[in-house]
Amino acid sequence: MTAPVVPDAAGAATPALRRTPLRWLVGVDRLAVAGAALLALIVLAALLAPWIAPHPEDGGSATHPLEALLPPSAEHWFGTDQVGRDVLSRVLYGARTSLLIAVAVLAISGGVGVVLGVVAGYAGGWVRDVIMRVTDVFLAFPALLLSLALAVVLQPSVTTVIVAIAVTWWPWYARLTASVAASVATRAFVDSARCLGVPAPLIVFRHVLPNSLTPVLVQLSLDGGGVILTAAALSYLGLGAHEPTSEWGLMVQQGQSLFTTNWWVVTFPGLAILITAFAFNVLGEGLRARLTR
Amino acid sequence: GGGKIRGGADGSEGSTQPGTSQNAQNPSSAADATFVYVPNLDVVTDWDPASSYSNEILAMQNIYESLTRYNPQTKQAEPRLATSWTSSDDGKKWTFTLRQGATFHTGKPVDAAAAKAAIERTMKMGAGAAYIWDAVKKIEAKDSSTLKFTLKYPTALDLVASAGYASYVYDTTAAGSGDLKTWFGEGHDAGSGPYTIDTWEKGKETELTLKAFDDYWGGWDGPRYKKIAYRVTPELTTAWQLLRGGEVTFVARLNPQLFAEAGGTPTVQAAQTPSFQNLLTLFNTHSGPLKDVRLRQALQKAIDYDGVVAVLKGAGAPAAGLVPEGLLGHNAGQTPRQDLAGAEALLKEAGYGPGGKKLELTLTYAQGDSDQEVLVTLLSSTLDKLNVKLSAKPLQWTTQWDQAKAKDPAKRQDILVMYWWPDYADAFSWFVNIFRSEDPISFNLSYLRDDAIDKRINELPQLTATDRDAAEKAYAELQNKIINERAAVAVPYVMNYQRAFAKSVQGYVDNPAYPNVVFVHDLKPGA
Amino acid sequence: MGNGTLIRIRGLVVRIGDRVIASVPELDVGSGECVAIVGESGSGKTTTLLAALGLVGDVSDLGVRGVDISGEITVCGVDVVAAGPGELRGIRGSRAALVMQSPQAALNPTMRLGTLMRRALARHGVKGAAARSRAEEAVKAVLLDPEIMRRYPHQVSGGQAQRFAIALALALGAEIVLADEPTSALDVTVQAEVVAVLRRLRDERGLAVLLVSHDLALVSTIADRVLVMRDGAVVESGPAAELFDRPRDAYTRELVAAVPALPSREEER
Amino acid sequence: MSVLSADAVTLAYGAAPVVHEVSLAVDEGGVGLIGESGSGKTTLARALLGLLRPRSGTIRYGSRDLAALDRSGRAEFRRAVQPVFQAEALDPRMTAAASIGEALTTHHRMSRAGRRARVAELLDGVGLDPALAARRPHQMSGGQRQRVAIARALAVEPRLLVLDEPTSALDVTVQARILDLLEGLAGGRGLGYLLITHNLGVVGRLCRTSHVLFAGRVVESGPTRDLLVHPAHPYTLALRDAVPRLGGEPPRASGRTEAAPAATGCPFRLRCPLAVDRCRDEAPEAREVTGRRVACHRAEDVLERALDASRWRGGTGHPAHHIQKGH
Amino acid sequence: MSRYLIRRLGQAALVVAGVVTLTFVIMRLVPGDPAVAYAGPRASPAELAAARQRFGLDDPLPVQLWNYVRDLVTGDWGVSLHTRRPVRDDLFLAFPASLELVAAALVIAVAAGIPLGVAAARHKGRLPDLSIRLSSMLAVSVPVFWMALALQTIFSSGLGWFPIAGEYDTGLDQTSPLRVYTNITAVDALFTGNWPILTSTLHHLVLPALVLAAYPTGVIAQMTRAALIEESARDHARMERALGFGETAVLTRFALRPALNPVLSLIALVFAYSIVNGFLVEAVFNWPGLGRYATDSIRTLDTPSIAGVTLLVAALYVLANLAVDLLQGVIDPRARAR
Ligand SMILES: Nc1ncnc2c1ncn2[C@@H]1O[C@H](COP(=O)(O)OP(=O)(O)OP(=O)(O)O)[C@@H](O)[C@H]1O
Ligand SMILES: Nc1ncnc2c1ncn2[C@@H]1O[C@H](COP(=O)(O)OP(=O)(O)OP(=O)(O)O)[C@@H](O)[C@H]1O
Ligand SMILES: [Mg+2]
Ligand SMILES: [Mg+2]
Repeated sequence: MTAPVVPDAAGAATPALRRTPLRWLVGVDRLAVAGAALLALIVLAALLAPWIAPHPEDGGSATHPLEALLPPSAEHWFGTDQVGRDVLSRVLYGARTSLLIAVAVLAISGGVGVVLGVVAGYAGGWVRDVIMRVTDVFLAFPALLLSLALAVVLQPSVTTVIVAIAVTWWPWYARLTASVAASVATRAFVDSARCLGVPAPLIVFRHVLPNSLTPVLVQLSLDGGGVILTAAALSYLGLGAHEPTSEWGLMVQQGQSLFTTNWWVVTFPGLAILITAFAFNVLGEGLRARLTR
Repeated sequence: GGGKIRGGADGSEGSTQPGTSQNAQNPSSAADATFVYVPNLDVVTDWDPASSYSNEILAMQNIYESLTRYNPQTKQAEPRLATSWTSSDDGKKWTFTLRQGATFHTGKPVDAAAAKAAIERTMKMGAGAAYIWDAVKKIEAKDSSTLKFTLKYPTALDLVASAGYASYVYDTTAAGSGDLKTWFGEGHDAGSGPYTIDTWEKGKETELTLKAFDDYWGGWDGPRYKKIAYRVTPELTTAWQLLRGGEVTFVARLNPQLFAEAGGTPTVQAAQTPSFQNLLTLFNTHSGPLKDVRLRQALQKAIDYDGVVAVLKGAGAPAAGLVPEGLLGHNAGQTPRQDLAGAEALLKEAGYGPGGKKLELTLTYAQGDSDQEVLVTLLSSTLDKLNVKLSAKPLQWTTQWDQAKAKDPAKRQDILVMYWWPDYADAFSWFVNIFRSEDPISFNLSYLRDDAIDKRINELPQLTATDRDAAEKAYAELQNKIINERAAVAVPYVMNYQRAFAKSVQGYVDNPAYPNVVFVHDLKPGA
Repeated sequence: MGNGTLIRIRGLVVRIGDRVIASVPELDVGSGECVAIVGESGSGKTTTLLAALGLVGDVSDLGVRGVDISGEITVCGVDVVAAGPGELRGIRGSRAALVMQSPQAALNPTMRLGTLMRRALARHGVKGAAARSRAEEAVKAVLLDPEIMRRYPHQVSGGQAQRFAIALALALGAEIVLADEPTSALDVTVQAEVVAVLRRLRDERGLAVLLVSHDLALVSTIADRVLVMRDGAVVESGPAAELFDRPRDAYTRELVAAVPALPSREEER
Repeated sequence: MSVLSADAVTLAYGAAPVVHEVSLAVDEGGVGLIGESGSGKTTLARALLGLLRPRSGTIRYGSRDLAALDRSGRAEFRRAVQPVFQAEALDPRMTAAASIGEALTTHHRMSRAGRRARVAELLDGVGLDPALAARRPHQMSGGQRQRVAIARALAVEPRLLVLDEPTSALDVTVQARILDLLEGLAGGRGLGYLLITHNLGVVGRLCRTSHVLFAGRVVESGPTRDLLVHPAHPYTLALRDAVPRLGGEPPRASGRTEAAPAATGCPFRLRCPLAVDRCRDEAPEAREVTGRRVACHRAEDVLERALDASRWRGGTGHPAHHIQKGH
Repeated sequence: MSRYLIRRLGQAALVVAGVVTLTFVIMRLVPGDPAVAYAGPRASPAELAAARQRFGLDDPLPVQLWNYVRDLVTGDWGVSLHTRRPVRDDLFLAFPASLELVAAALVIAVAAGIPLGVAAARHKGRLPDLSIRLSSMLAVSVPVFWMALALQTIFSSGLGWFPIAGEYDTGLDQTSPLRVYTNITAVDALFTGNWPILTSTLHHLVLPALVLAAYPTGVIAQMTRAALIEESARDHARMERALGFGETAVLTRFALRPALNPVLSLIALVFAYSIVNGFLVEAVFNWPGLGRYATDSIRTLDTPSIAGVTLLVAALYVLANLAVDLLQGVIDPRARAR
């Protein structure tokens, strides 16, 4: 990212702050660091799930009907679920699904949105009008509802979740990119490239795109949490991941009627969703504070 | 002016002004005399007793009456609007004697002519479960209390007349010159049962309330519930919390854990009853890998019957054959067991199993049904160990069904999981619908085609109507053929109803022939 | 400190972190005086000016932390460095007023000019009819139609906005205006008008002006004394006429030389 | 024949035209375009660069209509005419070398080494240390950035530069150096340039002829010196009088400077001290007055006043000395 | 202004048209034949054909689309397959309760979010700011269905402070029947002076509204803070400080209003989002709103109802945005000038 010529003033603390132990938490980019660290931890847990999960087979298709719904214990830190699987192991494996969904959705919708957006923003005129009206339509569609409808059409699976959310998500990036790109397109260096005779596609991807990306990146990291929540909501409504996939939303859905009797089944995956979404949000907020100056 | 009173039965203004409303005479006791029933789905979609074929049975059975009612203890129909009946030896002529003194809510007496008119209207409309009357050729009202049926082929008409749907006797003249269906649709009723519609407001939490019909032939002596309210609550946990909090009287469905909690709660009673609904795992006998009977048998053996029942913790009971207990044809002692060694041997024989080819199977089941999900989860876990890859897809029923009926057999699933329950208390329903050859396919989703089986199935009605012992034997033989020889199906469990209700409710008996129905007039509100 | 001295700076050093961004050994502005600070971009002109109002390092400075101010700043008798926020607010506006570079951006976009004026007057204890007449008088003094107070910032031109900012200072009774490049966003013809207003107010009412500008020619026409800054330090200071005629510092010389000259008839001859 | 010329060009963004029927031509040597903010200078420049299509009128490259150029003609035009903008002419994400390199490779293939050498050469040509090649814009000073932008424009060896306020964002001392550079380049290479500015001193120094734009119309054009010494249009006069002079009198305020251009008659009349009824009723046509074209009914009177005023004013123009070259 | 309004309305109409088309396409893509679903499992071929006829399924697609649009315009939103009633009537019954819940949630969100954002901006970089930021990020991250269950278990079942579920005490239907005008219970109760139902409804509203308010409160607080900080770094804020206003005055009396613009657009977005998010809350609290209807429609693949819900929410989104645009004109004179 660009560093201003001016030495970064944010690093230094005011005299009042210098003395407080909170200082390390307060700086804006510390927030980004904290979010990134938390997220890294989650990613690590996801990657290492087969090795750190106490019962790795439970993350897959294993079942132990006779050990169903055991409360948390030394053997099962998070207890066991309806068919006797170790909840901790499934939560760890669930991180894989959730992160996969988040990354895939952000990549697809970000990719599509940014490309369309940058084209709309640079081209302007009717091209922009057409693209923007289409995004308007998709934006007007309630995201969860469109995802629901699509999930119904495509039949439930992790892939469906990814496609369905991506379909509702790209217009945000298209819009954001279009508005940024439109202003980038009026900047002198773009005109200057045009005057050199650089072909339009090259201008778009060499000059406009890289210079429009920062706010999109921020938005992407902020949205990570939203995607995970939406995916969880879809699975919760029975339209997302299904057995035997470990997925947090599905786990909450399956465990929800057990909340009063076997709280651990629903509490831990719920917390996992909360913490992961939180990590994305903290990261995004930190990046926003840092980059949109 | 303007506006509409919420709670007004017909929506017209002023019909239930405070002070003039029926419950105003005794407001203090109104609360304890109201039976609050918690269903998890909307109650009413169709108010027409001829075509009603859905969740409104909960209310309909308290508003309308049929000629007979099924008693699962005796496995026989017993009197309701008809006090007695006889059938000819060939089972093709049935004569019912009607109760004296019963009147419709419209004030008209219930007589043979009215019953004939009602049943004929139902048959003529042919909607919903009207097919149950298919055998009827002719109905005659001999006199005001004698109703005579002539059938095209022998059928146990007393059982048909006890059906939960399409069997109601109602006043076909209720709407006068107006269109009866429309009149029903506005929330009117023309039954003869103990309750009549008080208020109905679609989409509200308390969707429906019924009030006592004062002239009910059964009378209102002693303490009885004078009102019924249906309070729709989809979330089990919420429903349970409402019950525990004393806000409702009866919760139709709980999960095993909540049910266990209900058992330990002093203000609440819990009752568990086997239902007539069992889970079928239908194997594709027609195409795909499961054409090989050995594989189907291997799958039957691979199912962890005990595991499933254990996990269901009472929500399901071990099944014995296709016919649930309480119905003619139930075959005790046929309870299946998991046999992994046997399954492995059969797989090996067919060239699959551990060390052999990988067997890949597709399975569809109902989305959002946690019990089916348990079965599928356990099954795929077991099959994994047997080198069988099960890709299980939860689908909405229509989708699942569409796919199962696909013209192209290659598009059909290998295994289909679904529930079945009869429209009236007769095991025939399983056989005629699911295992008799069909073209095009409707419910024969194992695609079984076997002339011998078809022939035996076709004989069942007459046997049931005339010779119950022979019928019993025929059922046993057929189940053996379908399950053991052809291995078209496995039956992992029969659903149990797990109800919880207020301690004060006295005299509750579950009647699985009328799923989820509470016959409120039969109950007594206690202290 | 003389009675007429409105701003007195001695040994001011402003640091961000370890970097000195402005250091002014000595600066005085007396009433009726116009003192200008010139210098290249980033030389610390704005910083010096804001320091006088205690506005360096406030929230408005995009995330600036660790601003360290040492030295002595006295504005209208208040020790700015030591003063508490309440005391500072007491002099801001009512005694020392600010006029900024970008005319419209310095006015709240959602507020009619009159509303801003009314609130500012109320803030300093002037309300009701008194406020109205003061406002009207001030607006007229800067050659604006009082009708302008009904408009929003985006409905007035740059020169009008700048003059309104000056009118705000007048209405509040400010004795000194601190103007940070008040005309550099304006066209020359408009600039001439704003400058003319400032001059007139100085002549007629003894309004003092601390002017920051990079336009040497402009400064030379109105300033009594000039400070030349470069890289955070004052390289030369003195009476305007002397400084422009005999620049001592090399940088000042370069500055003077760089002023483009218009051809004139004299040359033509 | 002029390298680049506009013939009765009208330009608009929305419905209302921003530039009305402007004609001008740029050859070798400098042409100035002066006007207040919003008068349409940049708009015109963009049209001349082929970035904006005229609503009416034609822009010619040599004798060919810009709008009708074919592919190769367009490429040729792109090489021949290059802009230098006020600010941000460089992609903030590219190093100086990449920016200049882009210009080098857009029209020709070039080896990596050849490109590096040429970049160094070009940087040297604008008085910069070739070590700067690796820097991004934010790591350079404003003057350095502007020099890199000029080097980039020169990379395609154009015949003509369109300079849109190339120095307004710079400090006066830096500005002086850049102007020196441009002057040198123009002289040395026979480059033509159109210089857009609101700084009268700058055109006075660099341009032989100038056009004064008011509200999208050329109100006066002719030799720069004549324009500035004795303007024939009241707007040019106001401009000249408003410029502060080092050590001179304070600039004179003309009053009513905020008035919007008039919609009918002479657009300047609301600000014009000499306006008469005719100015309200009849829009002045451009006409020839003592060696220049002026669109004013009272050009002669203005001329007289201007001569008067400058005599009376007796301003001291400092000759431009002490100016150092390079860095 | 009016030209702008007309253009804006035209745009909105275009968007609605797009939504309708898209809805239609999705409806046609949904597996399962609506005619079969409508006619029932044992329908005869003749009945099926009649149902197909009824739904116009035999017409070519463009004709179907045209008919669909025509029906929509004339107020015929089709017949629900699972309730067998006109979708429009169903929506009219279910939606007001949802609106009540969402409105309550948004009122809470605005009432809490904006002051929190102001407080955070006021103490930027210090402990209050940090805690407000972190808690609003938490609020934004919490899965709503999970929070609903947790709060219900703690505050209703456990502590008994709030009713477990429902919109008001159902017994009140008998003792003080409600005269219905808008179908929004709280509003009707308020205007007919039905205090028992009003207080009961408000009491029932607390928990679900709080749960639903979590997300909007978080985003509004964050956005308010960010916009305020941005606004307070602008030149005009420096000017206001230089006029002698204190930091709090600058934030609340000057910066807040221009900062409210992005917050307003956000509220429009959040409004539509909350309606759908509310479905999950409604399920837990048994709120008789659109949620149950929507989930039932999806469960039963009831295409006309799904389409109805989708169109309704989309239309609301468009309306909310339109309203915000107009409101922005009131708040920000620059927008009015457009
Ligand atoms: N908020 C800030 N954070 C970091 N550095 C700053 C900040 N404000 C000013 N500076 C630095 O302080 C120095 C002096 O800045 P100042 O704004 O006073 O210069 P100036 O003379 O007013 O320049 P200009 O003519 O460009 O307005 C510059 O180097 C600038 O980079
Ligand atoms: N992209 C655009 N869309 C609409 N109007 C524009 C656009 N760019 C400029 N204008 C308008 O066109 C007119 C002329 O603008 P232009 O930028 O050409 O002026 P200029 O003479 O270059 O001014 P400046 O000295 O401020 O750069 C102005 O009124 C401006 O508001
Ligand atoms: Mg400055
Ligand atoms: Mg310009």
